[in-house]
Amino acid sequence: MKTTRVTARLAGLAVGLALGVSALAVTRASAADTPQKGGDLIMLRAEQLRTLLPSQPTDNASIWPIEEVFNTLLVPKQDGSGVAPSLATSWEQSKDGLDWTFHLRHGVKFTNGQEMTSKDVKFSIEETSKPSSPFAFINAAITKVTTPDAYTVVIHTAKPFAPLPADMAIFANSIVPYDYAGMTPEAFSKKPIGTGPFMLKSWTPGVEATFERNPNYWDKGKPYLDSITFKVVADSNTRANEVQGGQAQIDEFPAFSSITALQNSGTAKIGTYASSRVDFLSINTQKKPFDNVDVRRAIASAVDKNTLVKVVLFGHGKPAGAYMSPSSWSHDPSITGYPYDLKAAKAFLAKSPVPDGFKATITVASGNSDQQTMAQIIQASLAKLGIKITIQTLDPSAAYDAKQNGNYDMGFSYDTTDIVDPDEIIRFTGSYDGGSHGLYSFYKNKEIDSWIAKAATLNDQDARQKIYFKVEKAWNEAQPLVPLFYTPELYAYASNVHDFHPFVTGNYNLADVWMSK
Amino acid sequence: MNGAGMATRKTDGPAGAGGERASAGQAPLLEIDRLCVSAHINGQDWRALENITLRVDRGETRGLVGESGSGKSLTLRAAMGLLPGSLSVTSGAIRFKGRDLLADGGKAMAAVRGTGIAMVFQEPAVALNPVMRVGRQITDSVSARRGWGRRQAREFAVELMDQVGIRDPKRWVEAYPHQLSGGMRQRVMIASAIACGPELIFCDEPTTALDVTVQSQILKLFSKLQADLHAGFLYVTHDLSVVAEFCSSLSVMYAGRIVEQSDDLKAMVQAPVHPYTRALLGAVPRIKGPIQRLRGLSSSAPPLTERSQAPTAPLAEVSPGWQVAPASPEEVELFETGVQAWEAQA
Amino acid sequence: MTEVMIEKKRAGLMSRIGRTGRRRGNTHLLIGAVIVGLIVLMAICAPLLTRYGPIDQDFTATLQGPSWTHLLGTDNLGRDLWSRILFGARTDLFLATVAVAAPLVIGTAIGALSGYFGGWFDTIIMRIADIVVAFPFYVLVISLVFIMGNGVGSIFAAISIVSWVAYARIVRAETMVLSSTDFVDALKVGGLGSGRIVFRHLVPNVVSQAIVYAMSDIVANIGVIVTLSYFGMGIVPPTPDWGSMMADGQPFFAGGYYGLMVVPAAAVIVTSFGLSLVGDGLANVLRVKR
Amino acid sequence: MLRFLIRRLLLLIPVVVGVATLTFMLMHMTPGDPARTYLGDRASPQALAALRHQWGLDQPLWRQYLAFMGGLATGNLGQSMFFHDSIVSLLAIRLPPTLLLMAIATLFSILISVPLAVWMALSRGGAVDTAVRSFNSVAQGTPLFFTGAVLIAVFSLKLHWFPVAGYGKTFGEHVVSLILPSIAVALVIIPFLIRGLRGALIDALNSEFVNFAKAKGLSRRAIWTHYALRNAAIPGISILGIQVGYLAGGSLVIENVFAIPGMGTFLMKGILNRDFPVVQASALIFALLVIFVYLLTDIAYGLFDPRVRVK
Repeated sequence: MKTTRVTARLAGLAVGLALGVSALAVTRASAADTPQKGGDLIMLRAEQLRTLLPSQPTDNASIWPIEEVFNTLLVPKQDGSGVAPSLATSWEQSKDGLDWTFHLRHGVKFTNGQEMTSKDVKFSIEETSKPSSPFAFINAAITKVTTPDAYTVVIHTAKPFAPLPADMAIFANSIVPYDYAGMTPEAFSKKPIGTGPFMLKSWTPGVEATFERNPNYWDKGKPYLDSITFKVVADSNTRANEVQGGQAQIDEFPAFSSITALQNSGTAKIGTYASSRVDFLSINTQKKPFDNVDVRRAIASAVDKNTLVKVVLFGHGKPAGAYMSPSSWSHDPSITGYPYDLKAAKAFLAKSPVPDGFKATITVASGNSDQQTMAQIIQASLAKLGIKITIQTLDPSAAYDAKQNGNYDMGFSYDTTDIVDPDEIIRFTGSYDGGSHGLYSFYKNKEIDSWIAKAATLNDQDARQKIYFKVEKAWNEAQPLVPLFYTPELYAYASNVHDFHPFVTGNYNLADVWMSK
Repeated sequence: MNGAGMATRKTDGPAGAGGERASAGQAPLLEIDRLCVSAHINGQDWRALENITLRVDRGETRGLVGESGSGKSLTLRAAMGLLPGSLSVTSGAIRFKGRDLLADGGKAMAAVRGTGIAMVFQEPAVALNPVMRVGRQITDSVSARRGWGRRQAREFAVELMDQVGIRDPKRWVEAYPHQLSGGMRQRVMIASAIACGPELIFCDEPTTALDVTVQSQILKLFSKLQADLHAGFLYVTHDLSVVAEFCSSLSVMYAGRIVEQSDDLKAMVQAPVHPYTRALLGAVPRIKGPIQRLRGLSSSAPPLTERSQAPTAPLAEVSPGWQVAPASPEEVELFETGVQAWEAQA
Repeated sequence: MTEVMIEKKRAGLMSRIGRTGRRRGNTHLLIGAVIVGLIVLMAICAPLLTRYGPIDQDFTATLQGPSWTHLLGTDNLGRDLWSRILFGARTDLFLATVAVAAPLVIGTAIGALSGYFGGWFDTIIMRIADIVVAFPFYVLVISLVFIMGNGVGSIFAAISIVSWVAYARIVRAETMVLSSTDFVDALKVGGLGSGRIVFRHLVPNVVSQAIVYAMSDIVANIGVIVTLSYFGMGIVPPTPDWGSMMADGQPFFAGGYYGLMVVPAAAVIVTSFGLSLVGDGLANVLRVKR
Repeated sequence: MLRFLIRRLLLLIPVVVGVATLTFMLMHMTPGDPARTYLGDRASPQALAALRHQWGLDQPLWRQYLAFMGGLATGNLGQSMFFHDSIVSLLAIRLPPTLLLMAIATLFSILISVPLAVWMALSRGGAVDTAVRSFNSVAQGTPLFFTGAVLIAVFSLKLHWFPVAGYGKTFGEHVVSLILPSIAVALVIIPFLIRGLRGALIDALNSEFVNFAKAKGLSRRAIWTHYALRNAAIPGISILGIQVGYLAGGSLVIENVFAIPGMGTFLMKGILNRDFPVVQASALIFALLVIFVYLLTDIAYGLFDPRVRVK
């Protein structure tokens, strides 16, 4: 999910069925070890937990703890290929495709003892659909939610809407007690009542938050851990040291440079997991000369993606071609983007209105050493084309503001998905009015926008895939964004942590995690 | 107040200007014997004091005069072991009641300070600890030595302050040095010096920093103490009128040496032998007696680093207790003609 | 007041016999001057001392340790650390020194005037000084970085806005001491205008203390530049500067690549060592209490 | 004494108003919209508008300023945008670590500087004197986060004497976790303090009143404690005051490196998130901290130096 991070997080290789990926071992405890109960897991992160009200946050630092306190009707499969039952045991779509019916699990209790029924589900979905909630767009297709009986919920959509089940697995549609069990949303966000594996024990804003095991969690026997604590540690060195020193178990955000040291430290291990993340060099197509496609193609041909992977990611990544991540079925493997070829770049530039180059800036977030490094590499190679780049460093929120309002030339951005269905990202990254104006490229293409809208209405995945491939080819031609590389989710964790497998959408599922003594 | 009789010690000899010479058998109160001090500047040793020899007996007040830079203050500081880091005693002895203070690495010196020898400094403004109440500064040494409590020490301080002429001492005993006038500060210092009942008191130009009226009051105080304590005084000054009024014997110093000294001040003043002494005494305006042309000295002593390092002849005995350094022709010419040269300019 | 003058006279008196302090002060000045001189020299003829440009990237040789081809090794972009230190010296020393000049001049002037005139002028100046000192430096710097864009300009402005206060305070104290002496009264009686008195007579007497402080201020400025780079508000890449080299190297420290941070840190330490020796030596020569 | 205190507190008001106004102005001038930063790209315009209204950002600037200053006067520092908590309760969490850090660092500085300065004054020009002086020059130039990184690498990772970072739960853990950061911070203060104390001690030892004390036959120990140290304390206190004042601002780096939830990181987060109430409150707290330290210094100055007290 797009976040403002002080230091950018670039993870290793994505496990993608279609790509036959390189041999980065996925470390996993041998199946023979049986999970043991007990243990307090401490997780380090760069950003602080802001709120525990599911309909409020947009930042990962708040989303992931919410996913441990609440449940959703469905959950994404671990490899991102679809959704699985959670609070809803089964679901089906009506013949005319306009109604989705969900059958709820029986005997699920909230932490205040109240039983979870369809009334709570209706309230939760309607709460997130309110315009004031930042994730209202996810439920935009929903017209009405009805509760025929205590354990059945029917969701009506204006047009057939294939991604609905995936949307029911998103944290924003977590199930909260009806009317927040009588509390105000503000109070509820500080003392949440959910059905999830953990309950809030103590929370020092901006410092740390501790969640203890929910004794009567509906998935009997889980969670194994006694408690989990999320601690804020801004400095990446300090996080690496704490995990190495045994003071914490998981570093959510290890710097690439510390990977080799952590791996041979003996006390910590590096886990790489499938991720939907794709990093781009956004180009502001509104401004001259970037409105010209040849200029953009010249820039794309002058970006040496292999060097970026080697120098910035220390090899933990793969150069990007298509806009969609290999972890999604909408990824078109045949697209490989513009190869690094300065002669071709010069040729493109010759055809453009500025054949002998021009001046431009790359906007970078301060404190983000990876962005600084990439900017300097691109600066050096563009200089060979006569394109003189100055690096403009702004603090994260100012850099973000500049990209939002389009007063920048080029900048770095990335995007991850929150649902397994590609619809969310494609609309967000590709279409003009998808929230980030085509990931800040302000690239308008009516044709692409219409394809995206049409694909959302089809039920057949192959048909949708054909359309998405057409969309990606169009983007590749126009290059409003230069895709840089695909990176896996990367975590450093202590060797006594087992079965820690974050999903493609980022959910931790700490209910399955256990610690050996 | 037990044993506080210090202030009015019994004297074992008649007080008097001339002072009675100690009999040969008993060691003198203070005997400085051929004391040499040198300064280490930029890697070289320069002689600051050369063969200083003088004696002070109980009840005697010896004046030590000379221009600034003649080494008179230095002699006092050497005798008290207060030489700054760059200066050191190279030879000679300082015997207090027969015991050489330099011999055993400063232990004797430490034992003697305060109870044996006391010292009053020139500038009361900087010689008192600015952050300590005056009462406490007067008695901190003696009360530590005699294990007195705060209250007892305070009473003794008030008594001493009264004795040195500070009006309403109760009001000032808790005051800080900067709250007192120059004269009062000097009296505090004197009170502090005599607190431990010393037998010998060094005075390093104690009145120079004060204005004339206060100066005479302090001198009266010294005379009173001289009578009461029957202590020996070594009084450094460049003010010859003070010498005349207060001292019984005199030593004259020039360029780090004693050029002339006598146990009988009057005799020496009437007929000084050494040309420098004559020039020095001649430079004093007489109020009484016939009007004489003022005689001045053209040049003061050369700075330390320009003095010749050749050893000078020892003092010769003019008469018992009266020694004079033989003056070289150049010195005679310098001190005699110096006067004409000055007149010619005027 | 007279106490101080007597103390000086007495010190004068004793000093005729010479104090050891002055000679040792010179050796401090000498060693310091040699170190700083050497660094300045290396910075000036940097191109002669190295084959590589400070921003030449070589991706075949990233994160190498010290070797004959790269004396101090290379950074994550394969740039030669030895050349970046040399050219970095130019940026940092120039900025740190220039960023002392303005506050020294402004601070001394304000300090002298407020020390001499006192009254409401002095109170206002001192209240402004309180606000400037109390104000968290980083809020100021970050805002300046936005208004003027980051890089040398905003750093220079930020440092100048804050550090004139120290000079003003030092000079004000010394001026107040002097302006109550007969020496200043004599000037007034002599009919001189207050402007001439302050700037022609008072300032030369009090400026030595400020100059000595300036030495340690240069050291402090280098520290500020380094810290600003740590928070990403320092010199604009790719211009080499010790601060950003250290900030870029910091994430690699836990990764075992110590050189990236240790090399620039050593450069900063050695330069500060030289500068503070010069400061000490200067203090002795100018006979100023540090 | 009371009159002196009241006068100083009254002088406080213009400074507080000055700092508050300056922070308000600077924060509102810098680009970056807190609502957008908080809600991210996905937020709909209505969501942004709702949040801006909730935070009162849609009001004209001068009214926001009046509201802020009004709140200041009544002690209501408002709500943090990002932490969903009242500033006062947040400060209750964030202020103690910084105060404790400053206290321990000041204690370390005194415990290390005084004996060293005495030893150096005694053995003037000797090996110890030169060694510590060169150490001072080096320590003064060493950047804080480099010292921090080295201290962690040696004492936490290799020797396991101290936790790598963090602040712990109980008071005991607080103190233990603050020892390394305090040493790092103390290393900035010590050079200045030692140089000041050493100079003052040497001046005192060469002074006339120490000569007079020796002449009175006072013991060496009495001379050192009541004459030399008492007088050297005066410049010592003013140097300590100034350095601890800088420390208040400088704790930012160390809190970041050692992950201490103090005012430094709180202010920095506030700035990065454009959380105006947090920035304005923290800036004020820092200002008050610095002024409080200067006030303490002046009071201590008065205690030690009677000449000042009388004024």
